[in-house]
Amino acid sequence: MRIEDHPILGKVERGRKITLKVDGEPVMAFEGETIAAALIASGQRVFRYTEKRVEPRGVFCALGRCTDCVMTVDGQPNVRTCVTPARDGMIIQMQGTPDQRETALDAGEGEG
Amino acid sequence: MKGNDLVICRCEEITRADIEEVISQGVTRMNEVKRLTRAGMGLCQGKTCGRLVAGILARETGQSLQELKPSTSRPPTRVLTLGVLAGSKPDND
Amino acid sequence: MNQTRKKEGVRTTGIPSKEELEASPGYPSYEALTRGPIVVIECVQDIPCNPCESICPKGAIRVGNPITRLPVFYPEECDGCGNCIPICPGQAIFRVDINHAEDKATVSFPYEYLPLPKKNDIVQGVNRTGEAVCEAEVLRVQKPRKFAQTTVITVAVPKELAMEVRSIKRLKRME
Amino acid sequence: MGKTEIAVVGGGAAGMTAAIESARAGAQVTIIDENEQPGGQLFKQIHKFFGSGVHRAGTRGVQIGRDLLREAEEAGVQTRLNTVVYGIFPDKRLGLICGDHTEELASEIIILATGANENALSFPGWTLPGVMGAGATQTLININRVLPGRRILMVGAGNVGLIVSYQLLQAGADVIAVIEGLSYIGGYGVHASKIRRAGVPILTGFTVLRAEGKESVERAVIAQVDEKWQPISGSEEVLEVETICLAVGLSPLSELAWMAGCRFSFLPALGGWVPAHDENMQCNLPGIYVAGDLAGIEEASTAMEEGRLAGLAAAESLGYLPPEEGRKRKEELRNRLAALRIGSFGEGRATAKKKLMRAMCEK
Repeated sequence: MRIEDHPILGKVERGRKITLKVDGEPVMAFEGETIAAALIASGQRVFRYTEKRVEPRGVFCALGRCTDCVMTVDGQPNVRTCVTPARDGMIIQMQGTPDQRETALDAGEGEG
Repeated sequence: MKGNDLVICRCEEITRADIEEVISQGVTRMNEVKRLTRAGMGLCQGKTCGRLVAGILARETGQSLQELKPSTSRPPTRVLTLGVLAGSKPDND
Repeated sequence: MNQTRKKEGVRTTGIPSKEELEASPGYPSYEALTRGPIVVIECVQDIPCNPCESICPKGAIRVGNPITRLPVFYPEECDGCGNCIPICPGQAIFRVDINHAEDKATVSFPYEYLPLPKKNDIVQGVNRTGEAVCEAEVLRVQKPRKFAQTTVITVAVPKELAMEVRSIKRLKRME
Repeated sequence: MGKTEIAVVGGGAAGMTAAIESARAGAQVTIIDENEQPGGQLFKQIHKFFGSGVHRAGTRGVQIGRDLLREAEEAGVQTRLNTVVYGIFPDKRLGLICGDHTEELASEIIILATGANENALSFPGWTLPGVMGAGATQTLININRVLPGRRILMVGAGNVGLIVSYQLLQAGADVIAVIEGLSYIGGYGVHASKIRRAGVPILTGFTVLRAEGKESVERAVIAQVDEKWQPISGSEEVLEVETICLAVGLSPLSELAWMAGCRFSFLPALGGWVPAHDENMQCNLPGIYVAGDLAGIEEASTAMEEGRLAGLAAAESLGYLPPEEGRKRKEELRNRLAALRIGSFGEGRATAKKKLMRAMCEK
């Protein structure tokens, strides 16, 4: 949900429209806004799942401190999406999803 | 969800029960809680849970918050990747 | 949601009580209200703040030293410019004219939401708890540039609600 | 290794004003800020500030932020953005992370203006997406221009909770309620009146019991608390909200000050552990100054005056100000600070600040 007009800040000025690829799906974003802002605007609330308890997490501090919103961006894990500007064509993946874990687990069992 | 299953350190997923357990073993200082449970050792370096841990420690041990100095701050204040450290003397070639 | 415990006053409800308002030197007496349009200052706490005093070209609002003193209003000095309404960071200054028409009074208040109502719109007047208490006709929508996006809206309301209506129900955003 | 006369860590309200004053006096000043833009939290403060003319009362924080950026540029302040100070070492050397490498910056004086961190509140479901800091919400709505949810529960009725609630309404959200564990509203009554007028209930003596939802917040369960902060059974209420904002106070962001070896005092009125400082904002370690929320949680207006004081005192100690002028201007700034620390909302902070200064003399 984007805030287009604002009683104090006026109409928003945004960069050009770009496309991110988030877990395989295209997500529209504006150049210069943070990855987290684009994801929230697209309705996404879960940004990752935790390692031990496999619990969902989302944006918590929005300042780059708490690291709850980290995702894998262009292959680099643990990128703080709340302070990282979106760029056209970025490939963004959620970390620790239940699916990924099952796959990892299956692979592990296969080896054992 | 029971109170003691409550996550306190969001990064390392350390629960209230984990913290209470080390306190029951005689821990009284913030540094010890951190070292023994890993609460505050995650990516955020205790910025979110530090005060919550201090609150639990104070309640469980009867200390005042004033007696509980935060766990020792050491560099780096942010998580550094080894790549960044390796790049500490940027070469120009 | 019911507030089960009986509470009064700005510290517990967020709304100044009648006693707090009447004890405040910027809040006019009934007699002063009947004399004509008047500024109503609903500032009841000792906050360090005095832009109302600085902005008034006539010296009709005085805070003095220290700046935590409550503003005192001198109606005889006021020329009705209304600059104090949008400058107040607490949005606690209003203007009331109970002699607007036989059965109508006007209330002017600061407003910082979108969309803005338009002149002649019929909207709902709300009291200090946000409850809609009457229909209100929008008489003026002023957006003075120097007050950085704070609009001052003037509505006509039933005379008996002149000291109750303090804003209007927010209008639905068109999206 | 880079060099500067005065290194200012943090480019928010306090850091910017400190840098401006030092640079205007003639010192070589470098601000180091971890963000893409300087200004700290000022750009999300879209409300009008309190105080008097000298504190720029009646002006919105965002406008003050723009003005400070311009003043800093005019004064010749160097600004290093996207740069994290990861450590503070002997001889006033700072360890910096700039992108993909680290660097050291040597300075004669360090002014720490690292600001604050939002306090958390833990309850079942508090890790669910949709629970976030009030400051986080403010960043999302006023900087990023996105709404984290339509229906909001605000936890905490201090100034931050009240102001962010108002700003959520301005952004087009509905604040279902503001709840406050204390039996009274801690923030300014006028901020509370604004949102009450907009139809937002403020429930004092209430806490959040839990957040519920499968993958993210779908509802909150709140309850009344007794004098011992224990929930009163039977008082539970379910609120259909998708976002829960935590406005339960701030703490000084003090890691670098601890690392430097500053002496600290525990003062709840100033947000917890605060580095002791003298009336020039200098710590027990010569050449290390603090200002703003790090030196005690207050308002942005106090942070700016403290920044100016620290910047001026730092420049003076390097010989950039004639003693008489320095004394006069510092006195003026101290008076401006004192004016913001009076009345029932300010006295506690004024007393705590005095204790902090006394702590400088203790062995």
